[in-house]
Amino acid sequence: MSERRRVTVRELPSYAFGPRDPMWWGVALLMCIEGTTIALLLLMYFYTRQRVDVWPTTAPARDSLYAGAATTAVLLASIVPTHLMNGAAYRGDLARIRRFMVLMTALSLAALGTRIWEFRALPFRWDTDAYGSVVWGLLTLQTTHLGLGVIENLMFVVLLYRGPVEKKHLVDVEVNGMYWYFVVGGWLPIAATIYGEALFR
Amino acid sequence: MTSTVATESTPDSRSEDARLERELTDTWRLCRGFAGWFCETNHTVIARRMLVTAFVFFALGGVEALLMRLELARPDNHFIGPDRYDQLFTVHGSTMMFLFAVPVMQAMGIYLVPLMVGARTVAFPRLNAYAYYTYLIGGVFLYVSLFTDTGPDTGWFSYVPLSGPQFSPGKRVDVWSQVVTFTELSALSTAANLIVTTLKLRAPGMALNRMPLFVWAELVTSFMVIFAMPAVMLATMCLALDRLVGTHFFNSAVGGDPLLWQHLFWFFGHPEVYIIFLPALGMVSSIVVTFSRRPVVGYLPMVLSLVATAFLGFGLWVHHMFATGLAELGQGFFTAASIMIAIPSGVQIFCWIATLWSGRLVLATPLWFVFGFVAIFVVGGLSGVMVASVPIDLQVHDTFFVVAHLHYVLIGGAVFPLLGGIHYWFPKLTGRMLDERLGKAGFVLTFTGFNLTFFPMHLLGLHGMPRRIYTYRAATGFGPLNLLATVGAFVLLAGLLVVLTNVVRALLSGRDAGPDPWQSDTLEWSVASPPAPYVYEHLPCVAGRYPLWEGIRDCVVEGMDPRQRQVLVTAALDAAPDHVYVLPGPSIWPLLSAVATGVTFITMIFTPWAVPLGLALGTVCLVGWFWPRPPHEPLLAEQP
Amino acid sequence: MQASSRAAETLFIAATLGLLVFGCHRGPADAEPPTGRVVLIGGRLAPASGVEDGEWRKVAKDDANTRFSGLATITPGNVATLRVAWTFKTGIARGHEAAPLVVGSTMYVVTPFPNRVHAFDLKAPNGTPKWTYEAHPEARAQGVACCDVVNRGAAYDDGRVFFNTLDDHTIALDAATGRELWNTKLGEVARGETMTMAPLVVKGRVLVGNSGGELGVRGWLTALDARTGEIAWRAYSTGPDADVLIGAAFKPYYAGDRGVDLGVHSWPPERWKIGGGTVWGFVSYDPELDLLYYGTANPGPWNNEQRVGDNKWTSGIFARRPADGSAVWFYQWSPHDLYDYDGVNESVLADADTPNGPRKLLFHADRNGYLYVLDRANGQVLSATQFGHVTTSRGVDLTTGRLNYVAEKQPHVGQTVHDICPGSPGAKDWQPMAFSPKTALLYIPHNNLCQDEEGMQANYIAGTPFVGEAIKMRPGPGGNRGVFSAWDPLGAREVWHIDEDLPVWSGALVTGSNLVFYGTMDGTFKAVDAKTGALLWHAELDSGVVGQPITYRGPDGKQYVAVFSGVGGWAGAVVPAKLDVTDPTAALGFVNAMRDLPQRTRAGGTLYVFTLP
Amino acid sequence: MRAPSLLLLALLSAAGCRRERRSFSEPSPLQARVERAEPLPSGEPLSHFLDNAWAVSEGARLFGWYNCAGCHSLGGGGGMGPPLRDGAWRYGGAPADVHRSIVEGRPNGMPAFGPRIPDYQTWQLVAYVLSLSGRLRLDVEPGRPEAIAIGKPPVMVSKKLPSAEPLPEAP
Repeated sequence: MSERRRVTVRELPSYAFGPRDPMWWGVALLMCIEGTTIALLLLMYFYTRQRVDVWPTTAPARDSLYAGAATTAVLLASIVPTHLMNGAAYRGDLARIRRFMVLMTALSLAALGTRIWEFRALPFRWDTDAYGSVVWGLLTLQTTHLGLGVIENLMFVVLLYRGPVEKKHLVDVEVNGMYWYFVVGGWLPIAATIYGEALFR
Repeated sequence: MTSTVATESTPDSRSEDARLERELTDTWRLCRGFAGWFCETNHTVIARRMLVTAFVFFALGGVEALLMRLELARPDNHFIGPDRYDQLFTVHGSTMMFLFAVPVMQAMGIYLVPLMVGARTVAFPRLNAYAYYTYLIGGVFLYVSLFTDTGPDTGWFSYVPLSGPQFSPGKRVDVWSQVVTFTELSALSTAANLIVTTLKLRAPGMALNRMPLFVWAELVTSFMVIFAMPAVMLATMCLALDRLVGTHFFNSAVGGDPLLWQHLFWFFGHPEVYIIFLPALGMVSSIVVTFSRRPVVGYLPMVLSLVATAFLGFGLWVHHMFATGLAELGQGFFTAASIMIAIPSGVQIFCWIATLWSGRLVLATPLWFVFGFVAIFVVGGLSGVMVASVPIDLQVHDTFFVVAHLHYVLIGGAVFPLLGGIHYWFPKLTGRMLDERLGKAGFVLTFTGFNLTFFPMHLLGLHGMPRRIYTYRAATGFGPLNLLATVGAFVLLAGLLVVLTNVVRALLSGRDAGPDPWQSDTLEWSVASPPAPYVYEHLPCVAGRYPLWEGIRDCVVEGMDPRQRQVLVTAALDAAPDHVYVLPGPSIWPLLSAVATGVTFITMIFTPWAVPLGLALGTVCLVGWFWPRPPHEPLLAEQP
Repeated sequence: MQASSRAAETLFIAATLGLLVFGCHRGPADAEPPTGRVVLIGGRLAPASGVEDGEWRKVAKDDANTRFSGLATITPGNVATLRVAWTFKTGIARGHEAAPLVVGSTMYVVTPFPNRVHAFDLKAPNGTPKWTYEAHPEARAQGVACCDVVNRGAAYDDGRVFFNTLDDHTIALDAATGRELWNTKLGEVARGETMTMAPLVVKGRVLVGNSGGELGVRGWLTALDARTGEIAWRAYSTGPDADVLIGAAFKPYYAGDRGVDLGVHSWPPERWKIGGGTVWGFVSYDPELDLLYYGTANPGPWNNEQRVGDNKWTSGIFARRPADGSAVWFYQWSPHDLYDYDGVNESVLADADTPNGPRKLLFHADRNGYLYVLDRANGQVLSATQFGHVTTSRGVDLTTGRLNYVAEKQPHVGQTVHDICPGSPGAKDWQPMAFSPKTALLYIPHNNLCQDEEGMQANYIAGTPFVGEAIKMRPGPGGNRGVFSAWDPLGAREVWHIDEDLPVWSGALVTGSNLVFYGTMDGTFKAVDAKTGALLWHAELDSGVVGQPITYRGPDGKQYVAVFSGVGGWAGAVVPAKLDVTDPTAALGFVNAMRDLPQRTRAGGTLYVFTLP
Repeated sequence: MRAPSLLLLALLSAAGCRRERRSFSEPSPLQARVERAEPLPSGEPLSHFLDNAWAVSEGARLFGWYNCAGCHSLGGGGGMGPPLRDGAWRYGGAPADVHRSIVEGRPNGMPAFGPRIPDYQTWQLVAYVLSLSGRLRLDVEPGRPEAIAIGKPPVMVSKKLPSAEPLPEAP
């Protein structure tokens, strides 16, 4: 062996937030995939729309609008604890992380509840016509995202209280927060499309 | 950054290295025993399994093709019959596209990308294993259904309404749509894995502009997968819903549109061609550089061409739909885009020619396959320009001309480079050398057989022979050319058998290869053949595009703990060391999760109860997969 | 208001005109036909025939089809106390669409399949049965009746009761004893023919027609000798002129209806033989002009692409001589009918004094959504005004007489056309309207239905349906499926209307005291003010009402109102036939619009007779 | 890994294999027997139609083609004829009863189609008619048609194929 250049990494940290973290990239790519799916399904909505004379064929009833507004409100509200939780994660403040994670989980469960209300309030079924299919499709897709988020949140609640909480879990908490932003962000265009259409018809 | 770059003299570090090797071997040890077989997450092992699986499916697809050729060998032939023939061509197409071409290219990526960028493994080894098992389950499911007469029979793109609930009764198309969903899930997971591996696990110093072209190709391909595959997953989901719960996405009678299926399918389907083709271009670049013994001419144009192809690839799906009666303006736009894609392809071809021209050629078998690729691909490209023109497309749509064209593009554009790549990387994969004489004989036979099989199809198509017919009348005059094609198919088979013989012989008694038999330029040739589970004893750091030609061994990373499965995370652009990350070890959960996915998807065909079942299984798997197990890493200070 | 001098009547009409200009609920402003129409402002209307006798001898009361009775004992003032006098259960739980007849002191009713005839002695208390006649029709006829196994009533003439059975027999009974006098078989159940219409007797001829336009039946009107039951003549609605009884006397008003053998040439080869044009509506008769008027039903199959051409003489109206059946004129409401717009709806005959002199008019509310005013002497269309929501056509060209179809709404095989309004049952189906000469208004029970429709290949198999359209009906704009409206035919204006949730599938009745009676499918029988539409009285019956109300003076001098309850017919079949509401295309698509009906009413069959206490 | 998953999938799919067999225009081996309208013995030959998705979908096509849909409606909801998707059978809901109804006709207006329809098509029709009320296995039932009609009945009346009791005749 002769002369070697050496890159020493002994003192590097064992975790990092944001785009420095591979898991952040993984979830970002998942968001790309799911975001593309939402975008395509919305395109399907508008594609189908321009082929049908009367649209919506069965307008979502007033109840649907209330339910949709409730879901939107709950989801938007859940952004606040998520944001605060991320802040606590950067500082490594476990107590605050726990508190906000519980709050956020409660809100996500509430959103799941209003979502069930939404489904029940729809005055048409998925097999009524193409409009019904695409609206149910959009809602179901978002419910899948929502459900995945709820399961993750619940897992984190258990982990945070049961321990052992490792330092790298701070990053996982942050990435989970980012996914939750996506759940909320993905819902907004869907809500605007489904209910806005009925509202401003 | 806390890392320091220093040049210092090293004392005798032999014993130090031995201890390091011992500890690394211990930490990265492969699982043992029967159970260990199911837990393994090492990327070389998974990639090898994926390669073998893909080639098994290639062989099965080939057998189906031969059966079809036998059926068509002479007019009024009835030895397979319409029902089986429909299943054969559908399963053949689906196998080749979904179970062979995409997975095999990704397997090469999974195997080579970490090696090439100087990483110990991929970013998410468990996800990698999960992707493999999902793919395997999907593929096996397709073949079980074929052998039980439940094979899909509506063509590999399963146009509605033919594939819809009314005209495709039973479960055949459901099988198809679920198989596609399986393989897309696998492809998406692998693509995400490859992207993160490429962007975050590169050796220090390997900035983006120093990445090997093959890595670039896999990176671009993976991004295409991320944005293209959701379309087909959505499409097959909608098809499944239409068939199983009576939605109306594609039912024109109540507002749906069958053309929507074609839009969604080809929005994936056309990029799919490039998803198959771009990694092949990466392989060609690797081979051309190595056997020209010089840096590639036009690295930047090459990279830009890859990226441009990816973007353009999304803009021409409609040229598969010229016969559906679209607006004139749209036709013009997509014709222009289709012709434009010839530009980046042309740039790459000229760069290779320039590299070869100015290099010192070593005429090894891999290079022969590259020459074959160029010849065939040019023919395929020319017929592609022909069908990009609407009037010609309308004339030859759904004829054997299209069959000829797509096989020239796909076999010429992907299989020949792949075979070249296999010949090139075989020493790295196995530690053995392939026989050059057999290799060249294999090339000559496959090249001849391929052209004998598919060139006559151009003429058949121009004479009006439609695709997807199980027989034809003698009076059509299609007989002689079809017979020629069938003979050619057997010559092609002979060629592939020679390649297989070569592989088997090499595995049994091949010459020992050593780390770098070809005197190549990229990092994978700096490690043992086949690589150890931990791949690199010392992680490398690089200072140029051709590290092995530029003296890689002069720079190493130090300070990694060999007693943990540590990987070095670097910055996405300039690959500066950022942090050290501990990967989870082997686990049974990827397999269990894949089985849960499989059970859910397959049960879904038969009952909607699969949804709650899948939810329950999925939750269990998620918890099992991510639940932290000792030994724990540094704990957060304030614990309950 | 009561009948008085001519001056008062004129005054009232002027008042009504004023009312509609200023006070109508829903002016048909979008209904302006593109070409000018003849509006007989200031005209005076009188029914073409009829003198009040307190009886109800014909299903429509008179040959002019007015359903107007001059009886005025029950008034808007006392109608609120109307009570059930007696009821009679037929024991048949199918659609009861018939009108009872009252001749002297006897009431005659004919039931749906199995087509029993009951005679009630009105002098005895509470409708004591006098005799009952069992027709014993073939059971298999039920399977080819397109729209429930209904019968729309009997006819009386000269001591005889005439009626049709579902299995194509016309039967004459002795009115006093119920003895069968003759029984003539007129059609073949095996070919899909049935008979549901109420006969009309004119000058010793019993006029009957067949049903089965949904089964590729060739339609006809047949005249039978009232004494012997022998066929005097038969006029087909399709085929060569000799079959259609078109001869030298035939002078249609519009050029498009003139020519040789149009009943053959306006069809694809041989298609006229299975081309429909059945005759199952009400026949009118004008004794002064000596002309019969009746509509022909839809051409078959419904799928219009399988019968290129005008498909004469379907979906139109014939004027014929009762003596030999020879056609005098013809007008086609819906040439090359696209939507099962049968032309069979009744024609009300009335005369008008106009500034240009007296006109002999004919009012017809067609399924295609237009209310036509024709000159009944020559078949000229004087006006055609939308009375319901119409998307399938844009008015009638009064120079050629042709309906202007909307091309985008034309059904094609394998393609769904949305928002076809009115739907196949039309803006108004068979349910007959009434005309009061006192108010000069038509009282129209009608539908507000739209549909989505997809064409499919129809195959002809004798005795099975020959339709070729898949249909899903929906409520029209507003969500109400039915309307009851008062219409001024001369002003071509709606005067008032009542939105009904369900299609108004019963007939209408108007009396000399300006009361209008009609029933709804959920079983409510209503009396409204003829001038304002205000609801004055209603009764809940045991089943939905699809029958034709009548009124008569009993032997005791009191005024009675009688009507059948018994939901059914095309619109109501979902209840008695227990059709499956989860299949929107059931009952040719009608079920999709009537999913709630089984919850709203139940099957039954009861004759209700009401009177004041 | 491959062996157990193969086994699992083979098991799953083996159940479906017979249901997918398609015979493009073949005469039925049962033809001679049932042209005399004898009730079929239950068992294997019947399942050739009732357990075969292709046969059921052929039945759906024939249901429109032979004008069954004209009376019983495209979705089997009824119209001129009684509904077929409500699980109530006037003349018995066993396959042989339905077959007899088609071949011989029934007194209240069901024509006799025996002379018009080849026997194997009659059995395909029987299979489709039974599927309308959800009496066939889910995996052989036809999906929704490419039309404005709807496909599956909302209720599963009975999964098995008993010889359903004839209902008392309507008065």
